[in-house]
Amino acid sequence: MRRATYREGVRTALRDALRRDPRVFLLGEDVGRYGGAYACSAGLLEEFGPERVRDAPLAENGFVGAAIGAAMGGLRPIVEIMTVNFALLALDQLVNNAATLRHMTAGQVSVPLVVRMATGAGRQLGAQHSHSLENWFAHVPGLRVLAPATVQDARDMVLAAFDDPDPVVIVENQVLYPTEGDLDEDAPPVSPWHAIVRRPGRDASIITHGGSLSKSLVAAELLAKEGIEVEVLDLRCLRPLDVDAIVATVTRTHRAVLVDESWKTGGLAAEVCATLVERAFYELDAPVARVCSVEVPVPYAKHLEDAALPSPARIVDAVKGVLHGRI
Amino acid sequence: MRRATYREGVRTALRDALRRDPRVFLLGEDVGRYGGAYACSAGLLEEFGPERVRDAPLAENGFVGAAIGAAMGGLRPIVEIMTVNFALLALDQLVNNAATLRHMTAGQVSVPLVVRMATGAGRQLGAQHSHSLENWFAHVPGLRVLAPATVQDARDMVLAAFDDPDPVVIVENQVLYPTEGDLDEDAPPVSPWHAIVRRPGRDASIITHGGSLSKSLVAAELLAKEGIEVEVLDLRCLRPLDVDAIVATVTRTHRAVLVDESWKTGGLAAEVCATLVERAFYELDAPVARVCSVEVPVPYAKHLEDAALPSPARIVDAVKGVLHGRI
Amino acid sequence: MTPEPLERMRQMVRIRRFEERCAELYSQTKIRGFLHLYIGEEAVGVGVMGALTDDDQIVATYREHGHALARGVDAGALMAEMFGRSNGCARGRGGSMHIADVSRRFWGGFAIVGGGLPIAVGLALADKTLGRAGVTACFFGDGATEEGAYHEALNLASLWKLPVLFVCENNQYAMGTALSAHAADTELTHEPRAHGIVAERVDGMDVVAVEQAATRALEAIRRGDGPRFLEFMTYRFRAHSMYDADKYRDKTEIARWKARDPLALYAEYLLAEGLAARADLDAIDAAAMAEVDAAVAFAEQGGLEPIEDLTKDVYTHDVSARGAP
Amino acid sequence: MTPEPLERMRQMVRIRRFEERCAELYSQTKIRGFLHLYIGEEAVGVGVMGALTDDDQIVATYREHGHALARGVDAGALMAEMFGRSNGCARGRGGSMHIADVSRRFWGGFAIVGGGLPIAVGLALADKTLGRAGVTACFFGDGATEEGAYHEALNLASLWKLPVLFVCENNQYAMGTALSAHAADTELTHEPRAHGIVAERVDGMDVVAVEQAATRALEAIRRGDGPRFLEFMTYRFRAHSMYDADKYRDKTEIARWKARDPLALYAEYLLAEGLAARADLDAIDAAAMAEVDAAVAFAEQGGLEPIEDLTKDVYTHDVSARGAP
Ligand SMILES: Cc1ncc(C[n+]2csc(CCOP(=O)(O)OP(=O)(O)O)c2C)c(N)n1
Ligand SMILES: Cc1ncc(C[n+]2csc(CCOP(=O)(O)OP(=O)(O)O)c2C)c(N)n1
Ligand SMILES: [Mg+2]
Ligand SMILES: [Mg+2]
Repeated sequence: MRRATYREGVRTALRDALRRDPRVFLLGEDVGRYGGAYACSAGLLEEFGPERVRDAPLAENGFVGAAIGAAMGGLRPIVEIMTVNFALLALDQLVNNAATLRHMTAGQVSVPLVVRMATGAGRQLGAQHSHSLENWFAHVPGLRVLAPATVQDARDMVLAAFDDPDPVVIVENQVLYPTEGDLDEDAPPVSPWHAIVRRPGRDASIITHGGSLSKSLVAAELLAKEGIEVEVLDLRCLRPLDVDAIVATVTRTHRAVLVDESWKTGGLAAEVCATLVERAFYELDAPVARVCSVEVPVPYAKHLEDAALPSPARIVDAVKGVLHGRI
Repeated sequence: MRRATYREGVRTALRDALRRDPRVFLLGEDVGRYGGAYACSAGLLEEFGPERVRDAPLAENGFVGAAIGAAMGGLRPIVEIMTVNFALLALDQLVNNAATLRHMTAGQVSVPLVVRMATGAGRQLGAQHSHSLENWFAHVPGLRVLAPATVQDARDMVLAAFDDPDPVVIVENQVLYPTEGDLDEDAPPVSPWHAIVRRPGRDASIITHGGSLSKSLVAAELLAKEGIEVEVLDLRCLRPLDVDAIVATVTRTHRAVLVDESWKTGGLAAEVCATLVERAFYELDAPVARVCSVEVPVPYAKHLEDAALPSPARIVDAVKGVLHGRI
Repeated sequence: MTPEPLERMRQMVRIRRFEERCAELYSQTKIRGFLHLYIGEEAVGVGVMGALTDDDQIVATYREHGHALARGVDAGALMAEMFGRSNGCARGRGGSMHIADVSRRFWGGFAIVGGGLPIAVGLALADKTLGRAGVTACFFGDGATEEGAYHEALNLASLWKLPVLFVCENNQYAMGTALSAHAADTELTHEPRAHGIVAERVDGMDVVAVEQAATRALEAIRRGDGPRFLEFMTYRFRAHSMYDADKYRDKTEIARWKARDPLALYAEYLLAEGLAARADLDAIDAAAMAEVDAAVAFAEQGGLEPIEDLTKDVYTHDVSARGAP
Repeated sequence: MTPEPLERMRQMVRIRRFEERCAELYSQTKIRGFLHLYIGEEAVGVGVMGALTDDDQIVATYREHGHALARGVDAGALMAEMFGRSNGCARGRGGSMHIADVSRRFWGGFAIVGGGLPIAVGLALADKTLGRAGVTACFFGDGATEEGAYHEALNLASLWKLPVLFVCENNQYAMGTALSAHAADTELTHEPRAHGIVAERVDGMDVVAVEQAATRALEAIRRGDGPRFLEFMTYRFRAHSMYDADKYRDKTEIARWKARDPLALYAEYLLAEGLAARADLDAIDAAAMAEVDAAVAFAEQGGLEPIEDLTKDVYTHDVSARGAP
C-alpha cells in the first residue's frame, strides 16, 4: 500500500495487463510517444515498444473499430479515447458493432475490448470539452460501464475490465487524474460490478459516482457538522447498476439525493431515481432529489462553470431539502 | 381535412416549407432521385429541383455538419438522416456544434436547423437498424426534440420545427409511415411543444410518445373492456418535456405507466419517472411502472423482436400492476 | 477439364439460384426485414473467394449472401437464418443483413455502410500481431467510399502495413444515388493511392479476371507489402432492396449490363474453350436447385428460439450476482 | 514603400506579441483551460487573411488567436474572452478555443479536430445558394486530415463545386504524434487531388508566398471552379498546449525551424528590399506591445457575466410556456 495519484493507478494497471498477457496492447491518440494526454501511459512505450503501445492517428471511429476487429481476432486491446467528447465520433462502432456482435451472431463473436476515456467538466475547457455522457453508454445493452472514483478503483477497474470477455467502457473523470489516494498494487481487484458505501449514515443517502464522489463526501462532512449523517454510496458500475445496493441504502435511510455531473434531463440520476421508484417506493419518506449539471453547454468562465456543475453546497442544500420536505 | 398517411403528412409539410421560403432546402441520402427511403420527399425533386432537394453522399457527419454551416450562413436546411442508427455517425456535429454554438458564442451564431430521422424497431431489421435513442437527443441542452405520433403531428411538427430558430430533431417512428389518419393541410400548426391527452381516463395514466402511442391506445381499449379507464398522454415534445401536463395527468389519476420503446435503463421513461418523483411524488398512489424495450440488441426473428418491444399486452399488465400494487 | 473452372461456375450458379428463391420467399413473407440481392455481382464474390485460403478472414456488408455461400457457409443455415429459425447460423437473431459463420472466418454482414472497414483493419492487425498468415478481405460498395470510416480505415491499414484486401464492389449506385452524384471523383482507385495503397480497377463481370486480380493482390499482401485495393466494376440486376421500386436507373443501362451477365459470360467461355459441355452446366444448375430446395426444407423445419433465451448472448456471463467474477 | 508590406509585418507582430503575453498570463492563472499558441505559424494566418475580402467567411480551430487578430477581431475582446469576462467576444462563455466574431464573419474556433470542415462546406453552400460572393477559408492541421470528417468535407465541397479554400496548416505534428506516425502518405496534397481538388504545397514561413498562393487559389474559386486546397509547411515553436512538456520533438529540429521564423524572414526581406527601415519595425513592435497592454487592461476591467444569465442563449426563446410560439 502506498500513496499514488489516480493516473498512477491507471498506469499501474495498464502495465500489469501488458505484462500479464502478450495479446494486450494499448491503442489511442498520443498514448505512446506523448505518454497519454493525461500521462496515464507515460513510460509504457519505452517498456513495451510501439506495437504494444500504439499511437493512433486522429480517427476515433476508425481506431475504435479497428480495436473491435482486433478483439474479435484474438487480441486484447485497451483503447484510450482521449476524452468522451471525441468518443461521439466513435459511437457507431461502439453501439452498432461492439455492443451487438455477440448477440447478433448468437455468441459466435466475442469482443473483449476495454475502452477508457476521460470525462467531465471542471477544468474550464468549454462546451466542446466538458461532456459527461456516461448515461449514454449505460443505456446500451452489450456494453458494461465502470466509473472509478478512487485511486484503487482506477487501477482495479482496468484490470477487471480486462478480465471481462465483453466490451467495457471506463469513464475516468478528468479532475481525478492528479488526485492522490491509497494504492495497493498487489491486491486482487475488488469486484468492480458492485457499489460501495464510502461513508455510512442514517439520515439520507447520497448516491453518486466518479468525479462527484469527492464533492459528495465534502458535503457529508459539512452536514455532519450540523448533526446530519448521510450515507454516501459510490455506484462504481453504471451498467449493470447495482440495484440491490441502491435499494439497501435507501432502505436504511429512507431519503435519497442523487449526485451526477451529467445534465439533469435524462442523466444517470434519472435511472437511479426510476430504480428507486420501482424497487424501493415504499421505503421513500420524501421525494428523491437530483443534483446534476445545469442544462447548458458548459461555459468557460470559472464562475459560470462552477455554477453549472454540482457542488458541495448544492448537495448540502438538496440533502436538507429531502430531510425537510422541500425539494 | 382528409385521410392521409403519416409519410404524406411529412411530405405536405416539406412541400409547404419549400414553397414558403426560398432559403429552405432538403438534404439527405436519397431524398431526391429516390424520393426518400420512406418516400417522404417523393415528387419534391421534380417540383423544386436538385439544389433545393439535395441528395447527399453517404457521409452523415459531413452532411449534417454542412447543414449546420448552411444554417449559420442563412439557409434553412431540413435534413433527413435516413435512420437514427446512422445518426450515430453525426452525433459529434449535432452535440458539439449544433447544440453548443449559440451559447458558446453568446448568441452570435444561430443554427436554425431541422433534422428528421426514422427511429424504432418492429420491422425485423435487426440490431443495427432498430434503435430508438430519442432519449439521447433529449439529454442535450441546445437541442429540441419532437416525436410526432399522428399524421397531423407528422405535418405540424415539421412546420413548427422549421419556424423555430434553434436546432430541432424530429424522430419519426418508422412503423408509422404507412399508417393513416386525418390530415388538415391548411390548419395552423398546433404548438408542438406541449403534450396532448389522446384519451381521457381516471384510473391510471399512460404516458408515452411516438410509435408507442398506438400500442397504448390499443391497451386502453382492452382495459376499458374490463372497466379500467386509463388516460393516455402523448408527450409529443421530448425536450423540453411538458412537465405541467405530466404532473396534471397523474394528479388526476394518481397512477402512472410509462411506455417507451427505448431500452429501459436510462431511457426516456426514466426521466419521466424522475420528473414525477420531483413534481408529483405525493400524488402517486403506487410506484410508477415502465414498459420499455428489453435490454437486448433487437433481434431479427419476429417472435423474438415482438418479445423485446413494448406491446399492448405488456402495457395492460403494467396498468393492472399499478392498480393492484404489483409492479 | 480442370475442376477449378467448373467450380467457379458452380458457385455463381448456387448464389444466383439461392437468391432468386430468396426473392420468391420474400414475396411469400417467409423472409422479412431488409433483403439485398447480389444478383449480377456474383463474379466478384466468387472470384475473390476463389483466391482466398481457409486462413483468410472475410468482412462483408448487408448484401452478403453470395459471399457467405462462396465462402462455404452452409446454405441451409443461411436460409434458416433468414427464416428467423433457431437452426439459422445466428439462431435467427441476425437475419439477412447479419450472416456470420466464424468457423469459416466469415465475420459477418455489417449493415452500417462503411462500418465493416475498421473491423477488417482490426482483424488484419490481429493476424499480423499474432504472426498468423491470414489476409482480411473486406467487401464494400461504391457508396461506402464517401463515409469517413473508409478514409480512416485506408489510412490505418496503410500506415500499419496490414494484410487487408480492400474489395470495392462498384455497382455504380448507392441505393438510388448514382456514383457521379455521390463521388466528386468517380475514379475510385485515386483515393487508396492517396493513402499509399496500390489500387487497380478490374472488370467485375469476368470471374476469371476477378480471381486473377485477387490472386495477384493477395500475393503482394502476403509478401508483407501492406494492403491492396481492387475496384470491381459491376452492376446489380435487381433493385437495391425489396422495398426499392428502382425508378432511378435507365432501362437501357440495365439492359446493357444484363448483356454482360457474369454467369452467361463465363458459361460461354467454358463452352467455347471446351472446358465444359452443356450437360455439365445443366448438372450444375440442377445441383444448385437441389441445394436450394434442401436449404428451404431445412429452414422450414427449423424451430423457433425460445423466448426465454431472448437475452442470451448479450453478455458472456452475468456479473450482477455478488461474488461474480 | 507601399502600405501592404508593412501591414503584413504589423499583423504578424501583433499576433506574436499577443500570444507571448498570453503565455505569461497563463502562468499567472489569468487565462485558464486549454491554450494553444500559434507562435511560429503566423505567416499562414496573416498571408491567407491578407488575400481575403470582408465578404469571405473564416472557420478556424482551437489554435485561432492569430487568425482572429489578423481578421480584425478586437484584441481587447479576444483577451477579455480568455479572462472569462463579460466584455469578451463571447462574454466569457467560449474561452481561448472558441473565439468568434460573426460581425467579421469569423465563425469561430472549432475544438473538435476536423469538426470545422463540414461547417465550412455549409457556409460555402449558403454563399453559393444565396448568390453571395464570399469564399469560406477553412483552417485545419495536418492531424485533422486523418479524421473521417475531412474526407467527407472534401468530397462534398468538390462534388457541389463550393467556394471553399481548404487551408492545411501542416506543422507536422498532431499533438505529440509526428506526421509520419499518423499519415500513411505524408504528401497531404494527394488526398484532395483524389477528390478532384487542385492542391498545392507552399512554404508556410514565407508570408508573401502564402499570400500569393492564397490569392491565386481564391481567384480560381471566385471563377466558380469549386474548392482549392493549400498545404502550408510550417512549425509551431511552442508546445502543443500549456499542458505539453514537448518531449517528442528533437531540439535540433526545433532549432532548424526557428531559424526560419516567419517574422525574422519577412523583416529581413523588408529591410533588404528597402521596403522598411529598422525604425519602422521598431514602431510596429512598439504599437503591438501597446495594443497588447491595452487589451490586457480592457480584459482586467471587464466584469463577470451574472450567474442568473448562465442559461441565456442556450435557446433563442423559451417554448415551454403555454401559448408560446
Ligand atoms: C451509415 C449508413 N447510412 C445509410 C445506410 C442506408 N443504406 C444501406 S445500403 C445503402 C447504399 C450503399 O451503397 P453501396 O455502398 O454502393 O453498396 P451497394 O448497396 O450498392 O452494394 C444505404 C444508403 C446505412 N445502412 N448505413
Ligand atoms: C476529434 C478530436 N480528437 C482529439 C482531440 C484532441 N486534440 C486536440 S488538438 C490535437 C492535435 C491536432 O493536430 P493538428 O490537426 O495537426 O493541429 P495542430 O494542433 O497541430 O494545429 C488533438 C489530438 C480533439 N480536440 N478532437
Ligand atoms: Mg453500390
Ligand atoms: Mg499539426
